[in-house]
Amino acid sequence: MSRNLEFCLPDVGEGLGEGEIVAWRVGVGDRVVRDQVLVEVETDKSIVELPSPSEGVIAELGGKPGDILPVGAVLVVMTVAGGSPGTSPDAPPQRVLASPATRKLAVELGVDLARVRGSGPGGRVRKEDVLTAAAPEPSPPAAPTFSERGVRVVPARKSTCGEADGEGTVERVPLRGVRRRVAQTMTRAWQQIPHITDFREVDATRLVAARLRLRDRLGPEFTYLPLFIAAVAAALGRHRALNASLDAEAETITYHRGCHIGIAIATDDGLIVPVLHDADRKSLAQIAVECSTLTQAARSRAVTAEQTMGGTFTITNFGSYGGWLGTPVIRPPEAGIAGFGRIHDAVIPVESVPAVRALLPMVVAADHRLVDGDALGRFAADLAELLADPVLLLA
Amino acid sequence: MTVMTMVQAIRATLFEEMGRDDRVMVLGQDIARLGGVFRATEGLLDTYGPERVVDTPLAEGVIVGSTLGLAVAGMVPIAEIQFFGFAYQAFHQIGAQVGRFRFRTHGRFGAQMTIRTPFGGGVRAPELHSDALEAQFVQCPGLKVVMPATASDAKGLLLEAIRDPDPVLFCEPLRGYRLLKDEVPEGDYTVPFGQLREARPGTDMTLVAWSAAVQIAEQAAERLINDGISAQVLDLRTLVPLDIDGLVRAVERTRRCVVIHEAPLSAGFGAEVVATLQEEAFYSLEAPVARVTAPDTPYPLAIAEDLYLPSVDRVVDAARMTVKG
Amino acid sequence: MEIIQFLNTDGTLLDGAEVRLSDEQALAGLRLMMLARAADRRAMSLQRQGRFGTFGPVMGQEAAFAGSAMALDPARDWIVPQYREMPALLHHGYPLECWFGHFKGNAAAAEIPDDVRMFPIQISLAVQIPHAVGLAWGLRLRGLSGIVICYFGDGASSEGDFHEACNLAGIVKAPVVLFLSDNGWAISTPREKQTAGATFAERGPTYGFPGIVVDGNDLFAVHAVTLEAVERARAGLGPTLIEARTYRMGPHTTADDPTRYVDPAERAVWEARDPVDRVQRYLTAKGLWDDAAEETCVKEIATEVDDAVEAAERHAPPGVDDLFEHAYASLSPRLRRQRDALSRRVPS
Amino acid sequence: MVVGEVPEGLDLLVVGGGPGGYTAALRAARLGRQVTLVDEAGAAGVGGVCLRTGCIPSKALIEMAETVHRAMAWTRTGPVDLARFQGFKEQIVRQLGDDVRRQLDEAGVRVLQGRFCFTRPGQGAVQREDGGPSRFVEFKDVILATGSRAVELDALRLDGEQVIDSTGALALAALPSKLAVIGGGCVGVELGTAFAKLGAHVTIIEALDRLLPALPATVAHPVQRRLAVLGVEVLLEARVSGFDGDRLKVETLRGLEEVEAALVIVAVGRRPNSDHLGLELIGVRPSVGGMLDVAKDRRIAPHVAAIGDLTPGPALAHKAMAEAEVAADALCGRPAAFDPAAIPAVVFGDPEVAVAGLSAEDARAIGITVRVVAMPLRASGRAATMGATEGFARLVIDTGTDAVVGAQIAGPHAAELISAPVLAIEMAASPADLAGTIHPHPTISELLAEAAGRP
Repeated sequence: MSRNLEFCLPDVGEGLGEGEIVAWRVGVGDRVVRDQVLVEVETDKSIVELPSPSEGVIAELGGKPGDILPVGAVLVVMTVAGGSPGTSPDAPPQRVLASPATRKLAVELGVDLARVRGSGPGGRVRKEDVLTAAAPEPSPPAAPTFSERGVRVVPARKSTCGEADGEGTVERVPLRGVRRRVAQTMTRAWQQIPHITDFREVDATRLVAARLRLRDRLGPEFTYLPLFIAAVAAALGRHRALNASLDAEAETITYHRGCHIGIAIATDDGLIVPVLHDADRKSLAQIAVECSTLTQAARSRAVTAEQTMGGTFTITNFGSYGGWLGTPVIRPPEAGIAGFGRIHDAVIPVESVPAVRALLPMVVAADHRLVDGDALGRFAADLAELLADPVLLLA
Repeated sequence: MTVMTMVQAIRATLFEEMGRDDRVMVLGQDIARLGGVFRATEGLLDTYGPERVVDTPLAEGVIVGSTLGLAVAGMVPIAEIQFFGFAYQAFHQIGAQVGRFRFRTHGRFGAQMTIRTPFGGGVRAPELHSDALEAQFVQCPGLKVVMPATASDAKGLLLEAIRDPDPVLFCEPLRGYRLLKDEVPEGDYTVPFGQLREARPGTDMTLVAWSAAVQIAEQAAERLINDGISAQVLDLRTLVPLDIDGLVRAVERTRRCVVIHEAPLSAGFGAEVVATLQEEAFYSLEAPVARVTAPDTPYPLAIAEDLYLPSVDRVVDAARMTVKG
Repeated sequence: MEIIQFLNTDGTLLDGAEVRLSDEQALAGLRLMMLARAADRRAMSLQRQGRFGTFGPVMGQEAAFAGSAMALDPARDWIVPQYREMPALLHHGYPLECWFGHFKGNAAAAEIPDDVRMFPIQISLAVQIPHAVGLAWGLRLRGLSGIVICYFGDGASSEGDFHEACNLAGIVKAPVVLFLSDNGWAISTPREKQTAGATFAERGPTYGFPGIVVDGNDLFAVHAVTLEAVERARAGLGPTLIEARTYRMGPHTTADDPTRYVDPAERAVWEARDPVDRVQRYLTAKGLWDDAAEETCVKEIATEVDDAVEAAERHAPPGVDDLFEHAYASLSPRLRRQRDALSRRVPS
Repeated sequence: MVVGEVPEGLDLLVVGGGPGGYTAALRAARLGRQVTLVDEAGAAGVGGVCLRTGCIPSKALIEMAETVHRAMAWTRTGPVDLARFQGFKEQIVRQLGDDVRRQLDEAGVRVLQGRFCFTRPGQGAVQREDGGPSRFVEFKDVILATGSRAVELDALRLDGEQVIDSTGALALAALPSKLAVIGGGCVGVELGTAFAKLGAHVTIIEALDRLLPALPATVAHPVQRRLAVLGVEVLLEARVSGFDGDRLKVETLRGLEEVEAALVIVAVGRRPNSDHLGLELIGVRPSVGGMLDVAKDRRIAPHVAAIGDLTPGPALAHKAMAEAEVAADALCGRPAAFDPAAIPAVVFGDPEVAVAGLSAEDARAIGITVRVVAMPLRASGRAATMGATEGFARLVIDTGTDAVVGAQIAGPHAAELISAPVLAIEMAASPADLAGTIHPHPTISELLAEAAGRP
């Protein structure tokens, strides 16, 4: 006797409502064993592989790659306990039916054609089938974060956006995943938030010295970022208007007690902003350790949902890619964002005498609905002072 | 700027300088009619004639010894020792005579002369061709020891050497003669002695090398990126005079250092670099300065030289140890 | 191979002797030899008092060096010496006080004057022969008419550099006179143990140039033979190897004890061939020399030697700067640092 | 250089100037690499066996023989002037060679003369023909395309006069009255047919039990029948044991036979030129036959690719050229794989035959259920006008997927016609696709559509 088992899309993140089918790892008729990966699903936070709950044969797939399914929707129907007709394991390997151009594309994208279900007549694999099946890189999973739910987090696939290979053709891909999320958030921010921005350059000579000293103590990986976070957290403590959020519809302002600093991190798939919680209550050493963990997790797309939530203010570091200054966009519902450029030597007057000093370019943007120009200026001045003389962080 | 191989750059430099100054002459074994066994002097005979481009008998001692006499007579001679390993046969002249001639005459005579020689191994040469003897000549006061690693430096340093009032031992990385290519400035281009070159910037550590080993260091630095290590590569360019300040400044910044050379470990010039760093930069060092060198054994027959010479792998290992402990 | 000799030990000329020195030149030659002998004795005495360093006396070989140097034109010709050729250097213009200065160990006192064409005294045997060949070759390349005489001994002829240099000299036809003074000894090694050949000069033709044997204690013969070689060189005919047969009457150096190996009988033979006596007899016979002349000469020479010693000793002793000043044309930062560090330790 | 291996720095080295080599060189140059091509014959060697002594000259001979043969059907003509033919052939070879040399020159490919061998990974020596000192090179990547050479028989050494190889056969200045061809493969059949058409008495001696053993038996049959019509004697399962200048001694199943022959052409197969490459110094060991095992992207070591006759598969120029593109792409860091569904093979015999993809036997052997549809050449009006009757067009169709998986054609211009089925196989076309494609009339190509339309 056999019965049908429906496997529904689980909630793979904290309160996430939907998931996008990235690629099927199985096709109808395939025999699968328990814990064999069935499908890759991308959420706003990451790409996860969903394993089979049981041994059986796939009877039906709940969607095509690129489809977005709500949590709870049927993902796979499988026939369990009793078997069903499937491909015999001894069947000779048969040539995949696909045109040379399609086969070449599969090689270029690293897709194993044998594992792609063709949508053409008689199962002929088309170019589109290969594009949707463009597989993730076969590297081992970073950490079994959701193991209790049978969910594994894997590194993200390479983006297939942009020019195909310089041969002149344009390739169109659907807006999905992190990129879609970034697009939505930034559109909202730029349309709704009236930005005001304060630019300044801070004499960072002491900051540079402090970092060198701290590096000796805390290890060679110690960067400026923990110092920026500590300084921002300290400044926010004195300027609560910047550590706030606005609900325009409800016409309420929320002032946050804790300083939860988002750190903008560029990944291959788009911007990810893990949050360092309670930055105002942590030591530099703690901040440094957490920073490093969060950064690495973001880069490998192993950030947990929880780690990206609850930010009250964001820091972005243009300096890490050599930039001087830029105009950062506030992440709603936060009230502000600070950006830091590359520290560089410059000749500036010091007590009317030209001197070579290290300069840190700094920018702070605020939501003008909550923060006025002078309030922003005072916050920026405080922040600049803390960075110019990091000893004050001890105060 | 023209892209040239090292041997082309050397040939062009000799050609240009002989055209500029008719006191300049070249002498050595097989350098005139054959154009040198590496063709570094090819074409000179046709243009400058047999008086200034001279095939000498096979005798390193008299090649160097007569060159000293030629210099005192007012010529600007450039002698070629066919392989550095044969310099042993001229050691008494280079070490005891040429270098100290100015000193011995209390400044009355200098010896404005250059001894060019291919340097280093890695080309499956027969026995005794490939010995890296540079440290032995560094111990000969009065002599300058110059070791270019790129074609453009070969030009700039060779021109400087020819014009230097003191004798210069000019060691050319043999393996790089046709391998190393880069843009060589045209015209009267000199590189001053005693100024090292940052062959590659880096922040986490410094690889110090000269001559052919610079390329090894650069390849190692490239590989170290995979370990997240940003390695600076310094090309010392001249061992005498040594750019102490440049060396010390660099290592004070990166705090870690590995020295690479083809010569055997003990009392190699790497020992001098290490000693200098511990004298001048001791309090900046985060780790012991490491050396990647040949072992204290004779240079082997051809096939074994890959085991003997410093390799990229060995440099990478040493660098990792230095950075990560 | 015949040995060229003009002057008998009794001061008479042999048949066919072609003396090319005038009477005045012969007198000057005699005075030069006597000066050298006096300076030698004085230097020996000073060395025994600890006021002089180790040096090699020329006693017995004066004619070889005086006669050959008198064939040169100091205004254009060069001497590349070994270390025993004091009369040649004095004749060429090197002041006696500088000679003393060198063996006193003070480089500043030994500095070769600008108008004296000579290489410094060479302690390493035979290494100067390649220098001399290169120098001669270079003079020709530069279009100058000067030639080079290179002095070395029977011992140096065993060095590789002798062979390498002769070989190159022959090939490039260098205007050089290779003057081998065979004084019988290399320290304690007798001539028979330096070569099994009958002469050294016979090697010349194997390199493509003439070799001549001359009585090294015969001022006139040495001078004539050298003059011919100089003329050959100046005419572009290339090198000549001259073997001057002479005898070292003193020790190898002041540190040597020749009684341990020299046979007194052999020495006595050579004493009879003394180069100075011979010329004195020749000039006496010509009526150009007598006891009075000798007395005057000896007095003059004594004063000259005293003055030279005094001048050599007057030179300030070297300081730390002297170690560095002429090591290179200009000092590198590293050498400046070494000099400064050393200066702080050694008060000037 | 007198001593030592002072290397010259190169970027990408291609060894061998044949179709595979020059295609790889051009492709890599187009991808921005500094390419150096080394060939034993230098610039003169560009084009390789194919252009200089193989495909192209033999096609010229076959074409000429066919023209003569057809003319003789209408009018008696005198003996053929082979010397004049040689001039014609040389002109073609020179012109085509010049064309490739110009392309290489324009692409900035430097061509060196010499025989390449590895001295260690990433380095090699280029030996001069005259025994002069080698040039040493160090390179980032290398593509090996040294091709293959004709196998010689122990019992019959080439003497260049009476015993020659195919190269010698194509250079003949006079036609012998009686000649023997040893080897009934593609080369033997082509040469035997051509010389027979020129009027020589030809005997083909093959060791196996049929002609063209590398091709499906279906296509061998019409060829064998036509050879009989042309008066060519074919000895199968026969081995040559000696030659006395007039007679070949041949061992057959019947016993020892003698074959009269003034000239013997040896065409018994080819062997990869993988010896003398110094492969052991880079840790690569060829298989027993000298073949090099390659990955899908043609690599045999991290920076070393091999293509063409050095590697498994048919020794065909077009295979080498297709592999060349893959190898160049792979060594230039692009994802690439050599993965054809069909490599066509053609024999310019009489009739001309061409095959691609799977034969029915091949397909069944690997468990694919197929049906075969065929049309005889006699059904073609165009073939009738050409006086050609011996031949057919066959398609092999996978019944499971309804896709064309193989084709065999015999008849005039079969080599040209095979491209349509090759495209169909590559595109996984169904027979309905072929049948529904309008073919011009009157042509032999119609047979393909008609065959495809059969149930």
